[in-house]
Amino acid sequence: MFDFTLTDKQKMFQEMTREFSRSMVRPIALEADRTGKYPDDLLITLHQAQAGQGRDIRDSGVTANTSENAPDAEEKRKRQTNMLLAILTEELSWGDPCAVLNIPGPGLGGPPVQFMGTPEQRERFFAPFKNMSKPLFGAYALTEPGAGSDSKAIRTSCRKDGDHYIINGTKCFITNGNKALWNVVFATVDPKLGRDGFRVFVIEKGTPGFLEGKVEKKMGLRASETAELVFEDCLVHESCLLGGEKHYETKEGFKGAMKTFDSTRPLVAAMAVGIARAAFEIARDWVKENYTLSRPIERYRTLSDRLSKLDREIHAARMLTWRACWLADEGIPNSKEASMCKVYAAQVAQRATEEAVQIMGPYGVLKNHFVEKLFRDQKVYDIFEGTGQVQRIVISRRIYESIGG
Amino acid sequence: MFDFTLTDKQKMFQEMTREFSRSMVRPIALEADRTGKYPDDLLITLHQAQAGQGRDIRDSGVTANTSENAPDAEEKRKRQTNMLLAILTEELSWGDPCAVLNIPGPGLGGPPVQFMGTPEQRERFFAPFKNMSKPLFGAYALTEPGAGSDSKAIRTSCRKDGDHYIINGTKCFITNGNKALWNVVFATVDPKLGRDGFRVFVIEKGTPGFLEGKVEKKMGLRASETAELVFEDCLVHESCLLGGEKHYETKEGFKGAMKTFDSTRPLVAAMAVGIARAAFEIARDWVKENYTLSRPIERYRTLSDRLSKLDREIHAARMLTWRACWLADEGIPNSKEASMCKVYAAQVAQRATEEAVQIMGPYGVLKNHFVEKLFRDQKVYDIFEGTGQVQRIVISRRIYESIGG
Amino acid sequence: MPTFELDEEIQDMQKMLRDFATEMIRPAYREAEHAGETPSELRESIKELSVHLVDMPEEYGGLGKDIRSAVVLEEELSYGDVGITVDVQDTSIGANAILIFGTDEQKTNLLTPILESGDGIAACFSEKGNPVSPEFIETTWREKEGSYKLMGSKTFVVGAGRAKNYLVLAKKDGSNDWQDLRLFLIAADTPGVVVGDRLGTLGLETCAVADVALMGVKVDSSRVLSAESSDAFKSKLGKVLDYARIVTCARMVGVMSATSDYSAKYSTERIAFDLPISQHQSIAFMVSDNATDVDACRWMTWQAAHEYVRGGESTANRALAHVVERAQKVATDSVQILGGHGFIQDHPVEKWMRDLRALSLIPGNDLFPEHG
Amino acid sequence: MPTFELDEEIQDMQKMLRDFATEMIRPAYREAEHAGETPSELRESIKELSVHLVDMPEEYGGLGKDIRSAVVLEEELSYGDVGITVDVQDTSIGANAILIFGTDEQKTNLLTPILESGDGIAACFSEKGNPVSPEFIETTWREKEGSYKLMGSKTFVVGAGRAKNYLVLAKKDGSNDWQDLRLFLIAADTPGVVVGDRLGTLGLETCAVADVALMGVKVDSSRVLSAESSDAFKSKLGKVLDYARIVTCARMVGVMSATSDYSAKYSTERIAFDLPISQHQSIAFMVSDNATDVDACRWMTWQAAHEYVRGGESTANRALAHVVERAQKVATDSVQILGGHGFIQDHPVEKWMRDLRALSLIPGNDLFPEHG
Repeated sequence: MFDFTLTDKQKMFQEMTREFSRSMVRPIALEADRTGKYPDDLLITLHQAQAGQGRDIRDSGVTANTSENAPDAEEKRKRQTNMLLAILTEELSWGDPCAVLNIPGPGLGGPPVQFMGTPEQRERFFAPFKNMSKPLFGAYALTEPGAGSDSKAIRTSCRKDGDHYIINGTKCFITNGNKALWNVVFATVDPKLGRDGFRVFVIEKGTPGFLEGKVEKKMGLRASETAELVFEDCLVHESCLLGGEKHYETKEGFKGAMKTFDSTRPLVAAMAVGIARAAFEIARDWVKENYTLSRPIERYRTLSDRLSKLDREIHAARMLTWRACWLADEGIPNSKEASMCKVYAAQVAQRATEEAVQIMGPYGVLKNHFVEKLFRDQKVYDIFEGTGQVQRIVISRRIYESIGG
Repeated sequence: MFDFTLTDKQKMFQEMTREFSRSMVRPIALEADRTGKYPDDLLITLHQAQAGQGRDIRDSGVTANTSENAPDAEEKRKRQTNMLLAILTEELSWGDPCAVLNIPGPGLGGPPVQFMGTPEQRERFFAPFKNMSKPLFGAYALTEPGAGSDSKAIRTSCRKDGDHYIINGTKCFITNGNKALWNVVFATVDPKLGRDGFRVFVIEKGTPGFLEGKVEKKMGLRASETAELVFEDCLVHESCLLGGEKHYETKEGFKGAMKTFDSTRPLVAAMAVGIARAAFEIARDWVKENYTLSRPIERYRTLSDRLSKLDREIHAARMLTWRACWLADEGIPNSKEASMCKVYAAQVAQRATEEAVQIMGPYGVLKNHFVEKLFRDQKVYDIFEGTGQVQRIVISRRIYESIGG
Repeated sequence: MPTFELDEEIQDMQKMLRDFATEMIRPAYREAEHAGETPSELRESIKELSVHLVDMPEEYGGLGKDIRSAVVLEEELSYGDVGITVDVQDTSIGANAILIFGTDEQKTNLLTPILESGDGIAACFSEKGNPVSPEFIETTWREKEGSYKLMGSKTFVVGAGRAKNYLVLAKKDGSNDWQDLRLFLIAADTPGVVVGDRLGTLGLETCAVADVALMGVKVDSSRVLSAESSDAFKSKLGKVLDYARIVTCARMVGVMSATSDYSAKYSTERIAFDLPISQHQSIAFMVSDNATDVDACRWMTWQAAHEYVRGGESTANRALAHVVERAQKVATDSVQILGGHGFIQDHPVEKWMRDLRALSLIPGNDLFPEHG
Repeated sequence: MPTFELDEEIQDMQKMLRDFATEMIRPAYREAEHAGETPSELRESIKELSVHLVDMPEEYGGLGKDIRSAVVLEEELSYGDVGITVDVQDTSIGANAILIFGTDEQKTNLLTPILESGDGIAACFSEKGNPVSPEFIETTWREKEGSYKLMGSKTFVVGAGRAKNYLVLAKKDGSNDWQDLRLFLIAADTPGVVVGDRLGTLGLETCAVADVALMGVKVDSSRVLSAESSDAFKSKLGKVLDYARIVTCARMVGVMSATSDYSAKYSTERIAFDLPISQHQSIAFMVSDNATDVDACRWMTWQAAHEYVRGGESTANRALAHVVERAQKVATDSVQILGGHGFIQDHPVEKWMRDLRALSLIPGNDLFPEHG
């Protein structure tokens, strides 16, 4: 019967991550926000801590999906990969959402390599991430200046020339795109073909014609790199076409890559839950400290009601997230639920940070308070990996499909 | 310079209506809701009170627009027709929104007759409303089962046969449609023509083939008749085609009729403001009476904050309404602002009644409390005379027109 | 290990109940509302489904599951109609109170026959919508030679005049001590039990709601429930109220789900501006948000049921506050999706909007859930 | 008679300012933000527009209008950029306080030169974001031989280190009596005025914000503002704070209007799913709701200005609370309309979202507007 008790092991990982987040991440977050840089040693520690916690996490996460001997379905179910990742992501994001985005590894680029790559490609592209001694990244480059939510509208072109492809176009809003060892880049043989024209390449840093674009100055998440990538007659060897040419002769090729989002949306939701919880806790403590002593006590009740409302919403967002993760772990299609938790948690993060800032008044808008940063960080959660609008399109489509409408 | 002080005369009308609403309307509202009937004598009193307050109101309102010697623009501006009507409508609706819908006269049918009718038609159809000794009504029948917000989709047909038209079709959700002396009925010569195919008739009660349809059982506004009208080979003399056939040779015919909505939307908004204010005041008084004595005082602050929020929103809705009315009185196009106040005030009425019911707890859902009725009455304000969705379409179109988008 | 899985048995019952709710309950909702009661045949059929027994111990005639099964099944019944559900599922809150407070003897003597007969127990806890706490209770008891006498009045009693039993919370005359609180299980026909005029309500009109006066009602000590200490009484009463709240949550989720599904379906059928309105984003997004809210509310309810069983910190209030708030939104948006048709009684959505608000009548379920 | 009409003269100024805001202020917003101050040339040009003089009496060098004109014009400046507006329009709140509290002599001697020079006055009323009320003020004064000595510290002073004057609220050492409150107009270079480190802020980064310590600052009695009674002080200070709130409302409306217009325009240019996103209802409806909120907030502001002039019951708090709340919504929805582009600094909407929240720094403008 339904039950939401964590196993001892899950609980232990949660507490370890919470402690790591509290003692290692949160203390450097404001500085990282200011400089735009995350300390290498912290990232390696984070990487090692993760590794140290054993195969359970590493083999179960986004990282895990990339390992060749991926656990079978029953094994995955038992391990509750997605559930555990959601729990850990929330904890880490509580310390600083940028920490999550800065976890070394193939990142969002991992799943397409795993799902679409040949064994040789998997080996080649994943190899550098084994036993990292400094933080290394992969990245996922789909979005373009003229194609955000509407990803089928990409214009980055590829054409075959001998044993190479020539790539031209611009990608934007690519997390870690500039510093990544390689980017998984989506290009099209003909924009008129929509997704059927897509080709997916792994393009390594330093490939001729792959130019570093600007790094965006953002409202928030300033310690996470968001880059523009420019391809000018970029010459990519055919061995970098994911899955090889054959892969694109059927329509399944692209779908594989898009599966990435179904598994990452709940983790984005978990990040948003972490942000919301962080904001809530800061505001709660602030109210406790300020309203029982020096300020009009009569407001305490109002503020505590407002805090209760946030608390409720945070729990609701977390339950939606867990639900989507549980479905994934069970191998049940969860595209609707993944969108539900993403759209909901993003809104909760928004309300929680708004309320926290407002509750703290002038203190909430000072740069030496962590809520100030959270307020700036949160808004993009309703935007990236599919805006709230796109999520609602997905959800309503699934609903209408199910009632034949 | 801008100024929101009522003139002495406006203030006097406001106070008189408020007193009437308080002493005559509110006390019978629950009974009227229960029986579905409004006392004739009250309506006549209302009619006479309005008449007794002199030409200023009568000649300035919807009624006034139907008089042949309508005041000229400068005169109308001075009289602030729409502003005054909004003020009075809010007051009356505070007592019971159904009272507003039951004001005897041509109602929403008036403006099309006024704007499109020939002098002879105006005389013929308005005559019965002069010196009423019992409540008489006109009505406006556009909506159909398959054509609500999308009014161009009406299917009620008309075809010429000699000096008569034969009408077939069904209208629904017609306020006072069943008891009206006549209905202004929209029909089409050909659905494919959209609005260009529209013909507008005044069809009198008792016309052969004009059958009384069912009277709807509604969630709220139960003391206001909402009727279905059925036309089965209904034989209407050509003298009942508003404006005569010539009128429809240009495309202006229909536009005239649609102007009705621009002038009525702010009044619908004013009704919603009246509902919201009524709910707010009841909840406010209830909190005052219950929270300083017998119940936990600590909640008083929370509740008073929630009440303040409602108060703010009610004022915002009223200012939007006044703005739309002021524009109308000044002869400045106000289609955007009319939609703005309608969509906004309806939402405020919804929130205010929800909050009032919730604040009063179990008491709020008892039928012997007026808020229970208000809660049922309010929802349709975001629906009739154009749903909130349709209003937003109007508003955004106007905005995009103004920026050339 | 966190799981959203249902026991197979409950899953089967859930499916069966969904069919029953759709085919048997839903068609009767308007008639029941207008009549002000559930048609007696339907009442019988629902009782036979034994949903009220599911979380009662087998030794007293129950099916031996816990509240987690109850919430799943109550949701399904309410998917059909919540007015009928509340009217017919009238034993659970009271039976659970007996289970929590009763001695073994009381459970055997009082609970068993009630579960067997399916007789209703109208809960009479709060007064005037106030928190359930001694300082707000004016109904008092006096003991005299082993029997008790009750004086006072309970407001907004759901099932008043219809249930065979009342479960009345009263305090000892003159004492505001929690330990002096008692629950009295009173047969409806006991002299001195006076049911007031039925109260008209915004929704839940299928249920009988009235005030119940207790004019010197005599109760035998065997029918009096107490606890060993103030803390014990408080915490047990908390459990009783939590149970009521969680079940109410489940019922509200059932209605939310019904109204969300109904309006989604309607949007695929209704044409405006040459398209099914489901093709307009403003409508499709309401449909999407409704479904999301229904899910979130269901998991919050499940989570509260889980904590109830686990005996962890209660999250029933949190769930209830959330569900009450979101239910309002889902209900009104469903009406909005139907437009003018949402406002008339040809469709159920207007009723669901009223029912959801009226559920605040349920004991421990007023606007201040944290106050019980 | 209710009217939304503007005097012709103000209407002309409004139009002129809209052009100025669009052509001169808007292009400088990001540079000013990064520099942390308004470019000095632009500052001069704005001062020359004399917006800060519009509602000051002619006898002291003003234009003789009232706050109704001020709100119209402040909105226009803020439509360009509110960081620059707050930075440059730094006399109004203080000047208005002198007008309200000052004797005729003080007005002539203190107000006239400030209006002539355009020197800023940084308002130092509240402390630690607390309500402006004697029990929450820790800055104290002592009188000695006709001169005053100030001790204490003011937090979050906007214009700290930049304004030529500070207007400091202090209470008499040891007294919580309203009548013993005084306002002190202190030249920035007076010994003992110590400006703390500049504070980083979420928005309004063009403005200098810091704490200001008053370490035994000596003030001549001619620069001390007082009132004849507690009630008088309270009501005059209320007027001063109301003025600040209403002007802040107008500025916020300017930003709301800017962000609403910007995102509406963007939506006509951005293509997604083969259509300008303005053709998607979800976007068009946000555009519509934004515009409606801007209007409602503007009229609430106007209404408060009207009551301020009329001397009726103050509605400044009501307006401010409403504007603060709606501004947040309009700002975030504008960012949402721009999607990823809304999150980066190539567009101004992310700044406007931050600025609107940071406006809570303005005196009398924290989250509890009713507390001043």
